Amino acid sequence: MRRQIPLAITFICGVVMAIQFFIPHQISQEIYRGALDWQMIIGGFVLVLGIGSLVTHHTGKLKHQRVGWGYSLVTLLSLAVMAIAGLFFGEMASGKPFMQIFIYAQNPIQATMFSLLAFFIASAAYRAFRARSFIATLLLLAAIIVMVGRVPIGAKIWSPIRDISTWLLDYPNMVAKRAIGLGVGLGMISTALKIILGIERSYLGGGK
Amino acid sequence: MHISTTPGVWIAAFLTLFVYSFLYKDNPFYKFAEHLVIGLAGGYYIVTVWFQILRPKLITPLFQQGNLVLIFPLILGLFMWARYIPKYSWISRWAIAFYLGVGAGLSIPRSMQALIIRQIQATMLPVGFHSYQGWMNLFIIFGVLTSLVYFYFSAEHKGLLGISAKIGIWFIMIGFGATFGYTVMARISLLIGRIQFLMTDWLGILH
Amino acid sequence: MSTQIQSEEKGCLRWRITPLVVLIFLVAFCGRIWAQTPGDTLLPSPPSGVTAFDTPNDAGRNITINWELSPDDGKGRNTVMGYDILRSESREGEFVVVGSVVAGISTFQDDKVENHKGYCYKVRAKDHLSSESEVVGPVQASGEWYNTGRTVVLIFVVLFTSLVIFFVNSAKRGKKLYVRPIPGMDAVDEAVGRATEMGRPILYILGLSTISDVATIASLTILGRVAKKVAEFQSKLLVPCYDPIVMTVAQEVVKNSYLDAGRPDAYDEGNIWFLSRSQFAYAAGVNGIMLRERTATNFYLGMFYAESLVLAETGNIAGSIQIAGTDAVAQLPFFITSCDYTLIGEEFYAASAYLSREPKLLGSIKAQDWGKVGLVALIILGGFFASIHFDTFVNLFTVGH
Amino acid sequence: MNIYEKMMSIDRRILFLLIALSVIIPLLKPLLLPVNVTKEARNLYEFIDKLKPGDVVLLSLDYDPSTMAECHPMALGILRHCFSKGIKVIVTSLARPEGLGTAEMVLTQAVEEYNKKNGEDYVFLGYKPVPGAVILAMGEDFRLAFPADYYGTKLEDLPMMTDIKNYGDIKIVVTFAASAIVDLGWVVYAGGTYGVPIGAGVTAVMATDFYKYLQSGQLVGLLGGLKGAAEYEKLIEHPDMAIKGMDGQNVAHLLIVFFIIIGNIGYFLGKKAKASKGIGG
Repeated sequence: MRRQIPLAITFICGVVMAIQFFIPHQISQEIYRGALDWQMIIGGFVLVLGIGSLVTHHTGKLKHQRVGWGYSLVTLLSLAVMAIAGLFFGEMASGKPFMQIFIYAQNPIQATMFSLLAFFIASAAYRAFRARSFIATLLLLAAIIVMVGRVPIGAKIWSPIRDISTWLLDYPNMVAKRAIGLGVGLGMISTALKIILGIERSYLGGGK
Repeated sequence: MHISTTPGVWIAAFLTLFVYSFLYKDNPFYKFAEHLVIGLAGGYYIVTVWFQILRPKLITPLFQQGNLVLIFPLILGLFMWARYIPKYSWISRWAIAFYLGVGAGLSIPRSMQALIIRQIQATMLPVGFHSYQGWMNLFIIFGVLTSLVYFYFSAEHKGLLGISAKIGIWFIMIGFGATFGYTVMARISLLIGRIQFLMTDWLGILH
Repeated sequence: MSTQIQSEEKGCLRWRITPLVVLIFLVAFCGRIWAQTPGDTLLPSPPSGVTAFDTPNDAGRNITINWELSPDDGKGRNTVMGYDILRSESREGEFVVVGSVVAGISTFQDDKVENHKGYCYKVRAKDHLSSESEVVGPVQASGEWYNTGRTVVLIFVVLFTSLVIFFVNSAKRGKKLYVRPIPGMDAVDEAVGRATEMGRPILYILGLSTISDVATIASLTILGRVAKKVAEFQSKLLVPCYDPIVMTVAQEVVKNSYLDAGRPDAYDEGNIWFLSRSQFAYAAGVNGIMLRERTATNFYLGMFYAESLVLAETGNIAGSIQIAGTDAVAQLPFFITSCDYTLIGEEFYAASAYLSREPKLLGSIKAQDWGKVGLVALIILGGFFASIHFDTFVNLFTVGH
Repeated sequence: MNIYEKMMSIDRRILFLLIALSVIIPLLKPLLLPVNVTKEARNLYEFIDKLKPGDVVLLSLDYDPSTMAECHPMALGILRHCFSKGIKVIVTSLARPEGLGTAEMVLTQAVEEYNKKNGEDYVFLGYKPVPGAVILAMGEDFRLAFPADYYGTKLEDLPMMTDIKNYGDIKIVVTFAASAIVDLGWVVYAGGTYGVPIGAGVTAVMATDFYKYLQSGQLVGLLGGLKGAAEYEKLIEHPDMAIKGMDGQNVAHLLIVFFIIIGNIGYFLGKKAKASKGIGG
């Protein structure tokens, strides 16, 4: 009962959704949209589990006065403020508190975290691009050629570099992406089949 | 030089500097910004789920428009909450099984079409020995085949198999190097965007 | 001399012909203009060969109308500016314009029709006057139960499914299946061992996708095996999650692994918690964990986006051993440069089966390999046929909309 | 730790600082590093430069806040070029409703710089859904697609629009976009059906997809990403955000390559030194 029915549900839903792809009929479109909506609704309910876990994690830190409990207070307060501002004070309309907090606090931090990539791509390149082996040299040379080829000054230094970097992007890069994609496709389908056929059942977790 | 007077811009600027302080080392300013954004993102998650999913896709259609089919996802959603009751937490597996089954079922034909059929068709190219494109098509087919051999698991990579797998990894590494180099410009422009915010909107140096 | 005379004669012969030709041309040319100029009451000739049929391979409520261009469109008097498409419930009924197209286009899809109801159509060619084709129909729209354009996908899916079932069953019957050692796998065991020696926690990131993403499920199976080792070595496992459902499943998987390792008491659900559902808030949080908890080993297994390098580079700053595995081709270059070991695409999918050593899971890897052999054969065959310009073979693989 | 090991493990914070400086300095004091102008950018510039004062062009700002970083400098460059030559401009924004805000922002910035008057020097028609239908309708008559402009004034009451009926009365359409509206929308419908010349300013990622339209002549010219905007700023001799940004890109890229080279020199010399010490030792 605790394992057979979930396996049956996975099997039925899996087969139905796989077949749905081949049926253009109206009913099949409705099943497709319905399944996605149901997934979203379940995702909505599971929000409670997620936020619940976040809150218990940080209240735990507060209660035991573990190191850094002050920061947990920051998280809990900002969570409450943002949720209340959004749910009760003018929803997501622009100019309302929720959007103001988003534009002037949440978004700047996220955009700045994203911009850290400019620094990290430099330090990763400096550390990793060492001609230790032949393939490491290939990686290094291709990266340098394309990097220099994309900026105007590169063409000033050595004019054919632009064409070489375009060639590298059009051929070897496309070949690598396509071969890996084929492998991923086979791996993905075989894993999906294992789930639907119940061969892979670790997601059911422990217990009877 | 006219420094901004809107408090919001000052907050945004300080938070930006707090995050950049992480590059020097982990410090209280970064910890504050980190915990703040996790809290705000949590609140944002609650509000967006309510206004974009639960209300328009469940509450209104089910309770106001009487679309009774939606009782099933409602039940499956409640099954997920059963995790809080240890004795019945196994019932949550039903909802997970549904979510999983739909995902796995959807992915099979779509990845077969997009990742496999379209790609092998695009690799069936006319090979010619008297035109640049003819040679390039040969180069593409050769590259895809050798790279595929690199992912062959059923035999040791020795002999002919070993050589073609080695050539395959060459293609893959050149491809990765090219992608890396191509992305640098996009990442640098992210930094330019933030610096321009600090120098124009906040300090008003530029304009 | 004679050649010269001949050329002379030919010359004058040619000389006499040319004015004649010019004359004929002039008469024809004026005739055409003359025919057009006085108050052009001539109607554009109507389009012909009108056909209407239910649009195939769709959910119905759509009828396609084709016709041959009017002889005065693009050629002839070339006056036609466009076409109107008219519809009515019956052949004699009142016709209404449902759509119009510019000159040169000879097809139209009417998507404002009910299923299983008869409709008649006619097409009107128009310049400043207009003339209509004969009526065609009634025709009914309906939804089809099978999309013929996707047959090739069906064949591939059925073939590959039977391959997987065959190899899994033969593995169940105890047939020995050889799978070459994958370097990244023993790196997993070493990394866990290292963490226990140093007495520092292990960080496991399941990727930024939902449970319905197959990469997340493959990562969960690997988590199960890593958690079993962690339980045996009594080290600490941290799993900050991006998606609440993935979090609940991860808790189940890890609890089960501690059970299998015979140490159910050591399982602490607090170590598997929800961090954030937004990409860069999640990255900020994980960065903090890596630096403050001084994790010895970081696993990045699953679906990743641009934040991959933020995590991996911070892990590098913290001095941890890092093992990554993803099918996100765009992020592989960044994992390759900043992690100690990276499972590339299919290696990541093979990892869960490989680590389990369970025969039936190894069977699926064999099926994948046979699939690859098939694809290689198809590409070579396709290349050959394309080279001799026999395109029907390549077109076999075209998939309908 | 000898010199070679030092070269191989420079503290990342120094590298971070240099990357930051390589972006900040050009913004304060543009280095005006050489920007080589591509053929496709020059063609677009020359086409507009040959236009006479009073000619009318249609600029369609089909992007939104997410791709503003790349498209905004391009749109601003061409707006400045048109206004400086007294060319009249009709502006539309057909991608998404959110694009209206960014479109109006860049238009007002250029209008204030050249103090142009609404209705006489420029008209802002705004957004209408279903870009394909709107592009086709404007081929028949602008009023069919936009009876009134964005601010609600009827087209008849705008002096500039009196003798403008459709694409026949405008010299070129330039679209700024990050999506397929460039080829499926403008090139096919406006260019193909009505034969009006089309120019485009697209994000760097998309640029490669549109080269084929340059060869076939369906596109008069093309600007690609921040680099394209910098080229146009150079052509109109008005260095601004794009050129300063490109300076930063140039320096940052060269800095990264420089560090890679140092790391490798340290690696090779270090290996050689260790090898020779091994023999000597």
